[in-house]
Amino acid sequence: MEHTEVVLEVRNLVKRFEGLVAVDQLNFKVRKGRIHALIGPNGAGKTTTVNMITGDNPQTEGDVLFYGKSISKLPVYARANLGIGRTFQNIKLFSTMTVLENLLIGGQSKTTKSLLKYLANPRIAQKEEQQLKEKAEGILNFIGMYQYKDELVSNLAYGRQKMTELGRTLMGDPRLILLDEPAAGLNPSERKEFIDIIQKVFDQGVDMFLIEHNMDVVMNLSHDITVLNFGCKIAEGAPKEILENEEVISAYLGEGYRKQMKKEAEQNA
Amino acid sequence: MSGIIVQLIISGIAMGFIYALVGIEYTLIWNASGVLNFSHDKLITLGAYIFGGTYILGMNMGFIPGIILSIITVAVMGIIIAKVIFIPLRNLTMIYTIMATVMLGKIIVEAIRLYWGPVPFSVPDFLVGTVKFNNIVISIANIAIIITASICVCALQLFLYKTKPGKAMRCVAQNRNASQLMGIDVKTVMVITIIISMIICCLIGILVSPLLNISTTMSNMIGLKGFAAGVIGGFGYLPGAIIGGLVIGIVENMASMIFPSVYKDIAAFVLLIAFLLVRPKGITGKTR
Amino acid sequence: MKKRNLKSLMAALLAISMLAGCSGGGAQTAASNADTTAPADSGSSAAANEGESSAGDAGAAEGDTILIGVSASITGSAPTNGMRTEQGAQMAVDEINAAGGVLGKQLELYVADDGGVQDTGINATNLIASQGVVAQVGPTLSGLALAVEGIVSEAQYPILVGATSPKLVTTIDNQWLFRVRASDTIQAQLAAVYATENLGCTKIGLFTNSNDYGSGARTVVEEYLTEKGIEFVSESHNTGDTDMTSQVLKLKDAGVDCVIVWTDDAETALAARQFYDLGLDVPVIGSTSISTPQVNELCQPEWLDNWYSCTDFTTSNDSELVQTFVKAFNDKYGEDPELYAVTYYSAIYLLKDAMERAGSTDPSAIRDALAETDGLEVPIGTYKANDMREMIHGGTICKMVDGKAQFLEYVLVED
Amino acid sequence: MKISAKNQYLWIGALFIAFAAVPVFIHNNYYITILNQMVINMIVVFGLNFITGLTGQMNLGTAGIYAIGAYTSALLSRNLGISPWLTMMAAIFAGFLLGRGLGYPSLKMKGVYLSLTTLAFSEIVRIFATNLIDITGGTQGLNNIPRFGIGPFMLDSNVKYFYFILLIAVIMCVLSIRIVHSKWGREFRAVKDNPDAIESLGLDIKKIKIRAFTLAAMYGAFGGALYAHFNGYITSLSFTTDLSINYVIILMVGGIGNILGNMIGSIVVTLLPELLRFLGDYYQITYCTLVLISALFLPNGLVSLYGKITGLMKSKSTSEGGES
Repeated sequence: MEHTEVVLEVRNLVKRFEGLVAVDQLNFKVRKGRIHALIGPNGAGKTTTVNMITGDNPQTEGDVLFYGKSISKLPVYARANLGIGRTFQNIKLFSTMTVLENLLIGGQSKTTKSLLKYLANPRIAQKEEQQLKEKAEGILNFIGMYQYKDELVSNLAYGRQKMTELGRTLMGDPRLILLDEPAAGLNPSERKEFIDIIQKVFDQGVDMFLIEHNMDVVMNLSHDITVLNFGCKIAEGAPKEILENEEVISAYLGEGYRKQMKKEAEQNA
Repeated sequence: MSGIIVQLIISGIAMGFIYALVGIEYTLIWNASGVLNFSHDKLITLGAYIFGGTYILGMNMGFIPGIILSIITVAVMGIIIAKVIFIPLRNLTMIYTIMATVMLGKIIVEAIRLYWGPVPFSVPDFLVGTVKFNNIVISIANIAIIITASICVCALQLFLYKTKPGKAMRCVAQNRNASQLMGIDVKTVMVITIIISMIICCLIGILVSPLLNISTTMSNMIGLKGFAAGVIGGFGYLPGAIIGGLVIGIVENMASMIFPSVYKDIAAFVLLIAFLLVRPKGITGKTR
Repeated sequence: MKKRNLKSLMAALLAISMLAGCSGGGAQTAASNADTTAPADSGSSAAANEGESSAGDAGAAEGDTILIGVSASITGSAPTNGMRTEQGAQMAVDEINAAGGVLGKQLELYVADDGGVQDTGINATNLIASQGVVAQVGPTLSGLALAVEGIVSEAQYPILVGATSPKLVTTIDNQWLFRVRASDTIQAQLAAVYATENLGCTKIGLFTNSNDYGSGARTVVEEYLTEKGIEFVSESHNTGDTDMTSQVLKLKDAGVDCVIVWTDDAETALAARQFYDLGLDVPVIGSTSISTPQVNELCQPEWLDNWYSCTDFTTSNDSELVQTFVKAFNDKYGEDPELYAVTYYSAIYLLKDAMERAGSTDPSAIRDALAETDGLEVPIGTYKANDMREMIHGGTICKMVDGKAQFLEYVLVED
Repeated sequence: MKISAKNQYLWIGALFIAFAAVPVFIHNNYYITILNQMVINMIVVFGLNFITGLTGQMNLGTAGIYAIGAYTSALLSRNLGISPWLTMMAAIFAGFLLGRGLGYPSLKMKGVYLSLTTLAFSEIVRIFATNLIDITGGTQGLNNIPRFGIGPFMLDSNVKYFYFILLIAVIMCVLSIRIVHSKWGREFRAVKDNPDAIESLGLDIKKIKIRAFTLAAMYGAFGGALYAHFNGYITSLSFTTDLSINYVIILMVGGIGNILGNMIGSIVVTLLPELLRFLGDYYQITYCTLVLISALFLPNGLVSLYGKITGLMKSKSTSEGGES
């Protein structure tokens, strides 16, 4: 595994909440061309880690580097503008707007900033809006949501809403997407569709970092896995290695899981 | 000169306790229902009118029975106001809650004007007089306020931490939805909170009446400064309101030594903005 | 279910009011005029000339009544004033009507609430103007008087205001505006003269409200004292202040031997208590507030031991005119009259006098007659119009005895 | 339930035409003055709609902003003799600075802080306006504020002034509509809808809020300036918290976040107390009760009745019209 460039690196990341240590001295690297998963039991500090990377809830100590540059002092929107997109564990869409509008907002951070310029020259605005719309429609086609573009988000099924959120993230041309429990709440067919789309996006050259409970999804998608328990990293490596790791099994997967996986592996072999 | 400063600090503390009580009274409702009660100053006025206008001057009662009956009256009104205004409001966004409480306040004022008439009055011989230590003067009404405020805070803390309804109130303050899921009857808790808040309002109204007299506009300024006290002390944190109130009381009196006295009212508002800018969690650094 | 019904009922109610708002056409004018006129009169011809009032010939309603507008702060922050204004004016009208009216016609009031704020005040006066009144009394707040004076000069009928700001004569020269109370200039000067000459004070403390009333007086007193070379210290407070400790202490610390207090009712009572509590034990000359019964009610008598008052009016004035008025007012309303009641009571009599002298109810004739008023005796004093259409030129000095104003003397100020 | 964007503009246009027609039928100065007040209120509320309506941040400082606009224009034109055209621009600029300056501390935080800061700010402005008597005239006010003209055509009557500000209101309304429909309007609505998601999309939520607040302050200051020149007289008595609240009431009664609603709100709230005067002593309490009822039972304002009444709007009109 002679790996390419490091996309994201966290160094000695610590997060304390009023004396409680949620994440302790965490280190890992996300490499280009690899899907990296972060797993662990509930309360292990996974979402806390994502929030430190995005800046929603910055670290107490340590550093976050994106393509080698420290971003740990930057506000959330600046990190997003560098190319870090995310989805949320509980969907955070603009529920009073349509799917298309949600996507448009996702893309408009890169358009004209000056309101005055816009008011003075409506043509610029129209052109920009048109371009944005075309881009959004392209993405909607890509994720198979085109027919829903004028639906109100709140009228959509949960799976469609998750997809909309991913589409909105894609509008910002991210280089890395942080997926917080992408499969949670989806039924098996929706889950499969979602995994396919994620794979498709990855194939377009967007790196992925995901938190997931569903081990099928993790094993299907990821190339590297980091395991957290009580805020500490207990293991790291390829999916196979992780499955063998005693500590991971006792802390997270449980004996039954290993047996099942072995059986499956033998069958596949 | 130093005599003046001591007197100003003492007077500042005395006023500070009024702001503190106001701060506590609206913080309670805020915690329980997420409604910023903009009618609170009018509820204070209402308390004073019920006590002075109806029970003392209207029915010639003694002060103690008058106070007790006033408290009972506002408690009953509290149930009505809670059911009619606050419970329907709890799920609406802030603009509606603020506007509805503002309108409630205006309705109360108009009702007072129509029922008791527009002429201000006072309750004769109620908490009149002063206590003097050397040159330092403090009025008996102020002492009553300081004692009442202290009792209120202690009683509230005991209530909140030691009793079952109190614990429920704290839960609701933390997270209303979760409390509901845990089987706490949020509506009942809100009614209890509003009753307690109304009783405190009534007490404030009664106790400031010797200082400010009873009129429809008596509590406008203390109402606004009470908001500032709450924020400066740490929004939503009860003991913080006392500290916030005292800070405002003392700072505004000190400011009047330096700037023309007419600008002293600004002190509270400047402090409010300054705290939001520098230390939004307030002096105590705690929020609920 | 029940709630739903209520909801739709309320919605419908609002919808109706909205539609009323939207329709905008001429029908609405008629409807609302009819509505607004209804409670004030019974079958008057007031609405006769609706729609043309802005054209300038507002007055002279031909019929058997004469309509007079009243702008009073019935709601808002000074509701007492509004109530007294209405009572005083109404009493005068009742008396005049009982005695046969004016020029054989009955008087009638059209009362509009000015709310003590500018927009409502402007609307109130516009509304009055559109009713075809021959004259208007009020508003009392100087700010409102300044805001509406343009309206009456356009509508061309005389307005009699109890506002006292010097600005009403120094910054405008409105032929239609008459002032029926003594200017702050007169009253405040009286206070300053009394403090320095009668009480012989040498270092005077000034404690004034920052509103139009207090600040107007402050300017006058400061000018007078500077001119006479008498030392003074100025302190102010805002309307609605709840604590005056720092101002009182500053005055006390400066060693003043007399304080002139110029502020409104609530603040006067507060000042009286705090002066007493904090031991500021010097003679105090207060504005008219301190001699009013409602403020006396708010004070313990011992607070007012060394207080004087410069006022327009006191019930303790033993002139027959005043005592008759006091008794009549007491019989009618069960309370002693105070300043606003007497001001507008007198103002109505002034209008009656002017109409009788003019022999007509034409607004410009009334105005001319008003401007020629000379020596009309009314409870508030003697009306005599000067060039600036000010009617009162003196004031009463009272001393507070047992918490009640005691008439000392009436002083005429030459201006 | 909702009015489609196209229908909404038809109504807005119709309302403006109706406005323009009123003085043809009514010459009564009372109603003309109320019309002027309505249109000025409308302009202010178009602005307030950005921050409180679309962005969902409660601004209780409109009176302070309005006062600063009014005093800026009044003082510059009255004392320095500068043309009111320029001084009104100065008032708008003052509003701009104010929006930036005040927006920063208060919009850093969520929730009630903006309400409290703006309330405090408004009180501070009022206390200064009351006490800086040499400059502002205090409660005795500033009079002789000049009216102005367009070239040789003086706006010397209330009717002429009305047409002038109606024209301005139309311009402000068109600007509002354009902003609401632009990506900025979308951002404003997004902040109200789900503030947690904005930043992860690369948008600075603070900047969006400050922009909305600045727009509100500019409209508000402009309204204040128009008011000062309309009345020719201003006093610090006018700029109380009640005034700020009145604007929020207009916003709420009409329909939050909806431009047609703003217009209807201005009409109803300005006119209603006047229409209720026939109730005599009870008119204020009736008015307040009606507003309270509308807060409790008509949270989407009077515009939402349109949908309810017709009941036939099957259009899946999206929120494109700026409805929230």
